[in-house]
Amino acid sequence: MLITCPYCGPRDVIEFTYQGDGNRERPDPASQNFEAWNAYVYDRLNPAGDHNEIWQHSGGCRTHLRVVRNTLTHEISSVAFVRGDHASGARRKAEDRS
Amino acid sequence: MVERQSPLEPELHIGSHGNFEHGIEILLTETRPGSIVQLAAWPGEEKNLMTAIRTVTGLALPDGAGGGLSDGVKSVFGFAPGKFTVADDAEGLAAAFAEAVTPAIGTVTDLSHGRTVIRIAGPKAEWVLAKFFAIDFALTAFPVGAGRSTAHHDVFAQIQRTGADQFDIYVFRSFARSFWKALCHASEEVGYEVQ
Amino acid sequence: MSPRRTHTGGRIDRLKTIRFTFDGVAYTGHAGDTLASALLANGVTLFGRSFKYHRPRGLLTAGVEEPNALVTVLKGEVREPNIPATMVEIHDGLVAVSQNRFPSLAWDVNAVNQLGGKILSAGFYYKTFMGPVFGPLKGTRFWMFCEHFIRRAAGLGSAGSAKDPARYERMNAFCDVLVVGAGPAGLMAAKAAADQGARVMLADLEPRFGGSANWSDETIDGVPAADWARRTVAQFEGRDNIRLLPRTTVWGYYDNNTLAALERVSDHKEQPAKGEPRHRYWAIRAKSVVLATGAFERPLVFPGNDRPGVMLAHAAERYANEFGVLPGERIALFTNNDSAYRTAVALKKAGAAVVAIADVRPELSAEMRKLATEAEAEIFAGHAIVATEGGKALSGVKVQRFDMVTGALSGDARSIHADCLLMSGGWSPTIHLASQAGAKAEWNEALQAFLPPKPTQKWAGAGAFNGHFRTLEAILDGRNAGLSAVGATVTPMAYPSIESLPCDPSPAPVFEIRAKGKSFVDFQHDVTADDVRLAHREGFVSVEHLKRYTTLGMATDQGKSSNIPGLAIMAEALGKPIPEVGTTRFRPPFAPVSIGSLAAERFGDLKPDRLTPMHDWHVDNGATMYSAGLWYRPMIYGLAGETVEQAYVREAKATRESAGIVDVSTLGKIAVQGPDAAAFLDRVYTNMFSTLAVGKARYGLMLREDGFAFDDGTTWRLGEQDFLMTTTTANAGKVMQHLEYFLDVIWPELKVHVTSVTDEWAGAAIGGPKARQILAACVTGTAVDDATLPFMGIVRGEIADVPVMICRLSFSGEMAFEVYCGAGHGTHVWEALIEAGKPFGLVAYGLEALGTMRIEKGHVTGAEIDGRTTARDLHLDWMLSKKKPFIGSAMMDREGLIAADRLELVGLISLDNRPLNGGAHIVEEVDEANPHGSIGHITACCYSPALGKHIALALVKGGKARHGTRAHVSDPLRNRFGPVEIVSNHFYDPEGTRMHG
Amino acid sequence: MMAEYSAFSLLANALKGNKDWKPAWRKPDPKASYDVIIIGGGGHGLATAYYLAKEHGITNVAVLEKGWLGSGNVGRNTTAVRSNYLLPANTRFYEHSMKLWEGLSHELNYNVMFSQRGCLNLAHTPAQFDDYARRGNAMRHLGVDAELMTPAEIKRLVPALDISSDARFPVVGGLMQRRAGTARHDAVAWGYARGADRRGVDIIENCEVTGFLRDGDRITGVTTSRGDIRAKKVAIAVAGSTGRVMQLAGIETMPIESHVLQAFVTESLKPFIDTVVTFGMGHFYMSQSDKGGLVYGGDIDGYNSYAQRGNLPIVDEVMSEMLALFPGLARVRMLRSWGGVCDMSMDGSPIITAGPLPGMYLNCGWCYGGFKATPASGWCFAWTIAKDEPHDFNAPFTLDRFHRGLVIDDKGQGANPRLH
Repeated sequence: MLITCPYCGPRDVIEFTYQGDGNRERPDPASQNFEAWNAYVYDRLNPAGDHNEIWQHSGGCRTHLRVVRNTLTHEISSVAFVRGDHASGARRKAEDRS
Repeated sequence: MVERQSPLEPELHIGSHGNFEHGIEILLTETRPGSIVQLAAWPGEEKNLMTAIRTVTGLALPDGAGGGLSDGVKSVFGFAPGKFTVADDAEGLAAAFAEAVTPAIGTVTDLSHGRTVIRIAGPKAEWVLAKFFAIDFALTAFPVGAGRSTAHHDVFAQIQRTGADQFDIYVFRSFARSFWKALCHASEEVGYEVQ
Repeated sequence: MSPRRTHTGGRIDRLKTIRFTFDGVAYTGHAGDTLASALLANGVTLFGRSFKYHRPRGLLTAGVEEPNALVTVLKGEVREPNIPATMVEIHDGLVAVSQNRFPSLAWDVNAVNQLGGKILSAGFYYKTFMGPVFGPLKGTRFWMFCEHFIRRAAGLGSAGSAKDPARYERMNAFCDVLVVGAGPAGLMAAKAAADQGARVMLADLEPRFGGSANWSDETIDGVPAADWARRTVAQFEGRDNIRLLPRTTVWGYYDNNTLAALERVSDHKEQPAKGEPRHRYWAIRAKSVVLATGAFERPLVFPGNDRPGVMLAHAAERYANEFGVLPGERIALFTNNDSAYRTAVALKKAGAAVVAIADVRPELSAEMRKLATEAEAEIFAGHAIVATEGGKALSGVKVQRFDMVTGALSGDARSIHADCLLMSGGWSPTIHLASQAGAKAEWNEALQAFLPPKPTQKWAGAGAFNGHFRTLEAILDGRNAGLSAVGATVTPMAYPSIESLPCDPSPAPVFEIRAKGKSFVDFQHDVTADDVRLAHREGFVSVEHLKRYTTLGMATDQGKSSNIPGLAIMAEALGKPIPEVGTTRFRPPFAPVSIGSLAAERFGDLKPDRLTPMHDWHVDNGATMYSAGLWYRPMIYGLAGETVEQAYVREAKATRESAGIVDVSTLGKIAVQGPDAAAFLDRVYTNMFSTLAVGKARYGLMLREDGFAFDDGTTWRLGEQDFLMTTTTANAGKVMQHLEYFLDVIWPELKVHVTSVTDEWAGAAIGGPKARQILAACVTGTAVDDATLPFMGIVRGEIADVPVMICRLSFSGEMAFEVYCGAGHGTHVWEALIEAGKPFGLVAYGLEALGTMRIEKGHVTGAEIDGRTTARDLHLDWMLSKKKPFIGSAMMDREGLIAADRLELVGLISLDNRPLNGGAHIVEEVDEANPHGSIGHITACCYSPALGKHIALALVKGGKARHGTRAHVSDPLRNRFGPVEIVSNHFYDPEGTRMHG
Repeated sequence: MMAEYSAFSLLANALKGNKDWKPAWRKPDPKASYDVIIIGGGGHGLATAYYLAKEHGITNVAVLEKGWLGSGNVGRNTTAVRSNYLLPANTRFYEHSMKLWEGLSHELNYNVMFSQRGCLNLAHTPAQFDDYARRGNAMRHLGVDAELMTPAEIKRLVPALDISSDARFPVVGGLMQRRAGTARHDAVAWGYARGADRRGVDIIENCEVTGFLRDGDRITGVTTSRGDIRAKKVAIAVAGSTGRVMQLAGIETMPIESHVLQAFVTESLKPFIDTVVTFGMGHFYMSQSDKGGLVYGGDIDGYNSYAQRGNLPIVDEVMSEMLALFPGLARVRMLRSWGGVCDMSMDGSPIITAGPLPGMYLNCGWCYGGFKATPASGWCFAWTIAKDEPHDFNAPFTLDRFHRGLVIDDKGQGANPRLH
């Protein structure tokens, strides 16, 4: 499997570390909403199909990437830096998957 | 000044090795630059950092990911967004950059001791490096001057192409001896010389 | 010249004689021979024994799909089992032996298994061996008793135990087009793509490129096809945009066009060149792939189809045309399609007598009749072979009238004398890689074969792979695929002129002749047509159940010749068309792959050694090194005759009495820099760092998001925006990733950079009552007195002309300092400290003494911060700031994390003065016979020189509340039971007076 | 009623040309309703059906399998059976499973070939040896067999192992569970299927669940590719497909990620390794089957996947670790590899519980340890379904334990499924 790092170009999956479901929202640090905290720490979207997920290019530039990857075929349809995606709304991408 | 100890020392055997009777196709050296620094810009400050690099080193970085160049004494290349490695035969880069890179631009981290630079040169340099790293070493994909961050299992490496047949590999000092031995081993097939 | 060798023809070099042995018998062959062709030329017909019944077997094929002729190749002590003789190129000194037979290939006692016949039918072992319900053989014992004997008989070749001296290596490759298969289609694809300037790789598992051109006896553009192939390849040599990989099996098609290939670099040589690998493992990232992998011929299923001397038709053609070997002198053929007629002509030409062609089809084309006449063969149209005769070699066949619609046999069987029977059951395209790439094959009724699926990755097919069996089609296909692979326009080409024999590619839909006797479907595993029907009867009808129940297709050839016949027999039993029964998905590898090649450069070098700057000093000064993760660290610096315990006790004692020095360079060190560094650390650590003054250090604790303890260490504030964080050695990488994750994903607004500087700094911790004096004796440029360097203070100075950074902090509990300098100066400074310490009795100490002193102090490490403990469990709750949120703060008070029965950190003192063991459990009441009631366990233990006692740290339920009470260690594994007192984990100098001086 | 299997029946049938064998289980069409529907015709689902019928007399049960029976992980694992866990909740549960394994062939009248050839965990540093001692002692305090072995004892048991002291990761000792072993994986599915079928359970293959029938919150049945089927209770035992099936019930997120795990087998070799061996400085485990193939595996690929196919990095890693332990095997050849989809939970331990919706029962979170759990999983799940409350053995394996902080984290890795 190859992931095309926006900085380094296409690289073998061996250079990357999977950081899981990219749809999770970390509650405000001071939040006392335990349901939200629990959901953030423990609950994952686990779709059969396109999945919005976070990978670190740990064996390369070490940036974190938001990758949309199909869990049935491993086909990757988009890769972008996580940093800076708050504004673009990429975080919600997988929720439109229906 | 007290001389720095090379981590390779006991395994650095000057001379020709491996299948060299058919010709030497690899040269291996430790370049031992006097200083190595890592520079990192805050978002939006990349251009200012590149300007600072030019001010200090005289090297004008090309735009683009992994861009870099070397004048044979000083070398610079990008290895991550807004991040650059700079090396100089002379010591003192960190101090020089501490002036030029203001806190508003980014940070300077001295890695002069922390990274070991191994130079591999010769017609089979791409061939030998391909045994370790899953990146495309063809000149078209990896032009002279450019830098790459990659890894061979546990060993992180930044690689700068400093010639058509020449690469400088920056590895963590603690891994350098192990990596050096592996590199020598892998070069035996084509014959190599340690200088 | 051996009896079966033809005088001319073939691609062997008759002038080069090669000597080798098989089962201890010396033979000769020629350069270009495989072990199979050379032995065949020597008249050998018996090559192996089957797996279950140990039936005698000969060569079925001439290639990678060979199920029968498996041998072990010996290189001295080193064994390479289960290699098809068809894939071994002979070289001088080659030693091969047959396998799975005792005492010899010709006389094998296990052939008695054949008498078991119908009892040993598919799945028999599921139905028996359960044994008695009670008595000494109840439970699993009876089965294990039987299994003992089953295992004695099991297995093909033997693995060796000697370490392979060969070298293996990996090669990462990138290309525009990878062409798999160098037959006419592959050669054309490679040429077309390379002519466009693309970077091309061309791989073929055979030593010679050319594929069928090497044996087809056709001409292309007026020259023999073999010469055409040779000429085409010659054009490639010397071009720098095309890499030729002969002897290279592309065995895996992984995601994003990543393909794996095995190049057998030096197996065919007597000795590899210096540094030359035996196998090279190519990991190829191809922008586009052309699959020109050809097709496999299928056997027919009929009684006696496994007798040595029964062979696939095209294999015989290969032996004759490519190797100059006749597989027999009187040859019969049995076919359901036209391709066998070409074989008949070829063998006739090569000098054999073709005595009969049995064809299941009642009507034959005039063209085929003409070819039969040319071969001087008697034609039996509408007939089938119903039996074979002979012992370990074929002596004759029986042919009988056959109705291909009903499958019925009629009339009398006629015996025909023959020493070789060639069969052809049609052709199956080699679609394995396409299937691996992730799509389902499609059945083609006309060809009676599965054709490649629609690509789900970037590949295109060409030639027989596509079901296009004619050479002309292959050439056109190949060129088109090569051009489209590089995105070039496919322009029309002048058709090459090809002279070939006529051949209709559609076979008759006949796979099995049902007659009395064992008809083999999977030759190696001895799966018969009756076994397939038994599976059907018992409901194992899905293709996967068929495979698993009968083991059909599970042998070393992975069903390359047996899958389709097996499927066809099941389909018939079910009364369904073949595609409705399904086909199993092919998985990597296409053909077996040496494990050495996959380990590649890591064979014998699994992990790199990670060495501290002072490593060589430690080794030179008698240290026993301890592997900690990838690092090597001194365990003890033993003196002659000392035990480990004596050494660490001496080292720890000396440290507490005068001074000791230990290498702490392995601690993770992370530069945390930027205007928001302090704020960031406040979020990362449970305690405050923004309040830390420049020039001071602080001990910090991190939690995971889920509220459990994660890591600890000191962080030094070197400047307003500049921190040096230290982590435990084991967690350095994890902490780094943790920090990067939060900065990149969660708090991108923070202006903080983190950089691993572990390797930049050499670290030495020097502690003990004399430590300060030693520093004072060698440090210049700064004072080290209490006022200049208070507890947790940092100063900069020089030691032996090298700049150093000194922080006064203590892990040992003594007055102690960590001295950091540039790693390249590590040994220099270390030696200067040793030298300065000599008058003060300074000793170097290792991990054991370090551990001892930390146990005495009750400090925690990875044994206690084990991913399941909380700050409270470890009595570190004083570090949980209430003034700010931090990572883990929201989750750390959940019910499970504050439950009363959690394990808490305590100290233990052995009350029987005997050593304690790590991993021993703690109980309230000892029950040696039936240990139970564990209330916790020992995490670390030692003999404490400071206390003169055996002590331990432990995690115990109720923890603190038990201080002062008695309990027992219960260590049934080592039979160590005895009383302990539960005490505070702070055994030694709990007030810290020593380290504060 | 189908005939008993025995040496006698084999002989009798052989004499009749093996013409009289009957299907191992029927192929019924689904009925309109059942007392219990079990989604998932894998080992756990079939075992659940079997124990529902046998232990609780509930026989009006259907097992729905979307493909062929046993097509999930029961037919894709490396067949190791052991109960050598660290934490008491796991040890108790897996030991219960071990005890069921020990009688399973008899109980099912089907030889599942459970062979107690032992499982040896190698330790490579003194600290790791202490860790294993802690684990072994934990087992011993719960009545489970465990022993420590010295390198010399290990060498005698597994001569092919490299125990030299100059190895990169020398063997300093090992933890042995002698009662551990291997079983024939497919036979477990087939044996339970036949056993359940003989007690009246309908096993329905090629029947994919496409949705749930509901009455408000309550689950009242399922819609399938073979029509709607109603049931008083719907139990889910679909392992790697848990996320998919729960989404059909409207539950979008779970403390589960589906990951791909690869496994490998070599060509058949004369048996020379008689025990299960695991490597302590990485992730590698191996045994040798009765056919002679070395069966082995390592880590999961480490990303969400339902593809039943993995990638090369793990292949390379597993083979490298294999040769670090067994340097004599470089010329042995890997014959086949495959991938299974594992339901990785947030603490590495399973979930067997009633709920989370009324009328629903959930069994998942097996990570890659589900095969050895098959009997106890079915046994406990059947108990929970029949009685609407967990047995003591599965009481800790709730779904809400994550939120409550009552995690059972044998590896101590926290909510990071990739690392369990």
